Amino acid sequence: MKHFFKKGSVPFWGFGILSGLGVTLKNFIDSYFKKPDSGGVTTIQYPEEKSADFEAARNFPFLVYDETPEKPRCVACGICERECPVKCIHVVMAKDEAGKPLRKPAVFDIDYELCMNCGNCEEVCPFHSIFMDHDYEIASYDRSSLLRPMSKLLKSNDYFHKVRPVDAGKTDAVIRAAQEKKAAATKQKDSAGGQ
Amino acid sequence: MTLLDEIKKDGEILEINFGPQHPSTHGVFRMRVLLEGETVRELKPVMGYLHRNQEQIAENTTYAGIVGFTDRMDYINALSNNFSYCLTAEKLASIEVPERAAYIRIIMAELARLINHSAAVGFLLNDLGSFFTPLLYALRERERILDVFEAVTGSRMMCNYFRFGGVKRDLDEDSLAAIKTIVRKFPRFLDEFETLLTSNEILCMRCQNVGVLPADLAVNAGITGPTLRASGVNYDIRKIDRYGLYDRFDFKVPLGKKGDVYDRYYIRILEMRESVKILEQALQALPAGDFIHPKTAPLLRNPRNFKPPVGEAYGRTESPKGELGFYLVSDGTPQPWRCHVRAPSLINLSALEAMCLGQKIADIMIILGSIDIVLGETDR
Amino acid sequence: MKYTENNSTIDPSLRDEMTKQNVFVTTLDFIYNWGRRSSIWPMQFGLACCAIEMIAAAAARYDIARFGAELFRASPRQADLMIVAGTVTKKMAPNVVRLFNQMAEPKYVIAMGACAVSGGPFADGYNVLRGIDRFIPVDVYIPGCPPRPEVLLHGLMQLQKKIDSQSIQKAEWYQKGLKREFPIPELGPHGLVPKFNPEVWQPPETDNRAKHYGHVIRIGKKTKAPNLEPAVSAPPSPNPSAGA
Amino acid sequence: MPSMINSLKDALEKKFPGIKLRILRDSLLLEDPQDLTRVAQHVKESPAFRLDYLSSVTASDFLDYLETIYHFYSMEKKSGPWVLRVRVPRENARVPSLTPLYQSAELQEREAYDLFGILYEGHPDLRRLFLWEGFEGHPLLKNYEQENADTLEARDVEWLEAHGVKVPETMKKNAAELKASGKRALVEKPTEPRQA
Repeated sequence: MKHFFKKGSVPFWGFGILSGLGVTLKNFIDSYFKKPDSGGVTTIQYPEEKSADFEAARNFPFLVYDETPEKPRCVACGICERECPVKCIHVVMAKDEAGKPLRKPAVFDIDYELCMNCGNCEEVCPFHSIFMDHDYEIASYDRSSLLRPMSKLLKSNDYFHKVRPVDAGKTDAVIRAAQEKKAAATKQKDSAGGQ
Repeated sequence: MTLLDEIKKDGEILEINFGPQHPSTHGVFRMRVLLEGETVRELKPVMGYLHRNQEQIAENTTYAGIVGFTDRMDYINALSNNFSYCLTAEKLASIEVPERAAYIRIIMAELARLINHSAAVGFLLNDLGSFFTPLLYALRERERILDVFEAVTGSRMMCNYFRFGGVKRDLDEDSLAAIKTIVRKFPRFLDEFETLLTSNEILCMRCQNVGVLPADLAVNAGITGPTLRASGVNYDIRKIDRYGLYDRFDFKVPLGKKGDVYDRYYIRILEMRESVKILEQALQALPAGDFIHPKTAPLLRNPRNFKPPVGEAYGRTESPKGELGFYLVSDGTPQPWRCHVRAPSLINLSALEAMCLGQKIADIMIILGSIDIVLGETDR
Repeated sequence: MKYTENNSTIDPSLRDEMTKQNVFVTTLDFIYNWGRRSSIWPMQFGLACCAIEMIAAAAARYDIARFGAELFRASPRQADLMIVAGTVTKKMAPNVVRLFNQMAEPKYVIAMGACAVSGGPFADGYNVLRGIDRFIPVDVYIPGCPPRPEVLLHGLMQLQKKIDSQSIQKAEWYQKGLKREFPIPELGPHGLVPKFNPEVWQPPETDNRAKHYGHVIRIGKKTKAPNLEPAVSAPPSPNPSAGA
Repeated sequence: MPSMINSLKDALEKKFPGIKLRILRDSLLLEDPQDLTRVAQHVKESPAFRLDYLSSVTASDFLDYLETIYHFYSMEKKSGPWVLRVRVPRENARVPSLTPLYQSAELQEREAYDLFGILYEGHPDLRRLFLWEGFEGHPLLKNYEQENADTLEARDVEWLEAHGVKVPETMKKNAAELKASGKRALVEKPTEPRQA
């Protein structure tokens, strides 16, 4: 353990400070010639150049719809609402005029001002309908614009492919497999029913 | 008649409030200090300015939801909080962790230790007056590690990555390669950091023999972590409890001699070197296999039916600040009955007054910086 | 500070025409706002996790110095922007409002992070203020927990857009009788007295979260205590206080 | 683990003949809280245990009684957690303080007093740790009534008017009604049942 100037440790009194200045000088010179990850300037010029966008990054949730915004994947089951630790999701199932519940949300709003970006809703959704987005430029002047209604949350599946290609591919595969299994089951039931 | 009345009589002593809004108290921590001229006569810490009632919220959230809240306790390295909490929950429900998951946990926990120690040294140097230069070097390294955290866990600081029985996602190839380059380059950064700081005369003059913490007081006051080992007591929970396959790696536990601020600074540099050794061994021997125990994998999809049996469990790990313990009492429902956190930052402060008595006013900041507290964990 | 639209009186086509002949026409407002916008000094005011992201924004990679805001002034007298970065607890709220009152006009507030905007993940606790805009006016809200450094820079650019839009004639801080002193709440027996400042913030009419969830932390929800007695019942010594 | 706690129980019964102890899973319950200082003193000095490190002091509320749980470790012998528990009735919760023996208990006992209301006798300065002096009630108890932060009460309206802040009529009327009915604006259950 280097202690209070054991004679051999420091040749002359100012040597420690000089070697420190040497380090800062080296860094100063490196910053002009070296590449960013080996000692060069690592600054990201934010508005023009954005930092690397990682696949798994999670900012705020959004809802996915396949063809038209009127038919989202979400069936308003409310599991994400129960699992959200912060309770910032509010789901009301749609009912047609006869009062029979439709498998579609009438109201689905997420409170972006409370959301803590934990991603639990994406994990627990059994219908692959809510995912974490990468878009983070949502600072606003008034608080009420942060309470996002369903119309603002719905984004298309190809936006999901653009933002998170690998995960989107996996979810599509899972959904296609489920549909084939259901189609095979119904066909098998029809054929059984048909005999 | 108390010290204060005595003081008011001859008017020699001044009462000063450090905080809660002070440039160098690492957050909203307040110290009521009685000063006679420049030397400290009495120091009373005042806390609670960041008491975010995490234990009340933990009693009303499911076990899996609490993992998200543990990130916010010691917000400089979220992963060691997850590690300690998941260890306790696994002890409560007796869940085992497969090998690959244990290795991934150790890799992420040691990366978090690198971030914490380099940032702690950077903030300590900020208090010493070398404004922002060493901290900028430390934060440059931290950004590289945060990129790996974001690629693997999804968020830079609030990772929410550990689950009961393993981790949420596997470590894919390119993030593994990124970790390897970080671990390969880190010793060079440490050498540069040491030549910049360790034999710097100003640092030696200001930090040696300041804020000495004797070993017996450290043990009696429950100090743990680098602050305790700087006073020469060999107590590292990774070696004692041998939790999470830590016994497979050989690493030394550096010890200090005098227990002053310089030892506490230098011990963090040595611990970073040990962590790099652990990371090298862990990266070589990373086995294949599943990243979460198949029995608890369905819990990822519906955490609500994780109902541990009635009982209590106390699990602790070696977080970079000291012994971080969780005490869980479960009553069979998805929400715990009681979730108490044994916060190293809070208990390391019980010796703060003993260390600061008789020191100069400028040294209080360094002593506080050398203990390395985070207010999210102190006030919970 | 309200968002006042400032349409400069010069029509743009004439201005572009003149810039071709190297004649630069500008308005006093433009220079005045350009000066204030490009050197807005934040106050060193970190509360919790968002403060670490604010420091990371001030560090080398996401450099806040490119926006002229890298000089974190320690005292409120010399700062003109207060970034409330972190959870404002009820015990800390009087200090935050006092610091805001001590800042010199024109002053701006950025509520950085879910906790400063609305209490965030800890909104249901007994010691957390549900958003700093209950006591002081906030100019830019930045959601996120914690918001990445780029989001803070984006919020700063939004604030700069707001500063650009202000004009000297309509500037609030030059009007006579400007009352910008907000009353400092006191620590009462169960929380802050007053709970919020009605002039600055009114509770919304439809609060789905309260109506739908009530309060996540409900009183007397659990009525049976866990019985930690050992499963194999040891000789039950007569113990009146043992649980049921 | 159980064998470890049994050895502690036998050692203590041998040292203090009349003491009433009970094994609870893998912790040791001291029936009479006043024995705590004797037991802690003995456990700290006796060469067999040398428990010189009190890791954590936890208080918790089990509806019929309040409980304080102590986790001891020995840094010398590197031996695992020895858990002692003490139960006290809710009305006058008094537990002897361990701060004279272990300085690590000082802040934790202040926190337990602050959040649960257990008085630790012999503590050098038992003040609230996290909340402020004028706070009434102990928030982590299971029957704590938390204030509703969205409705103004009579006390707030008076304060606001004293400081020259204009309070809208509806809030003033609600505050007056609340004061008339003598209730406090508390946190309630959800008004609308949650479907789905």
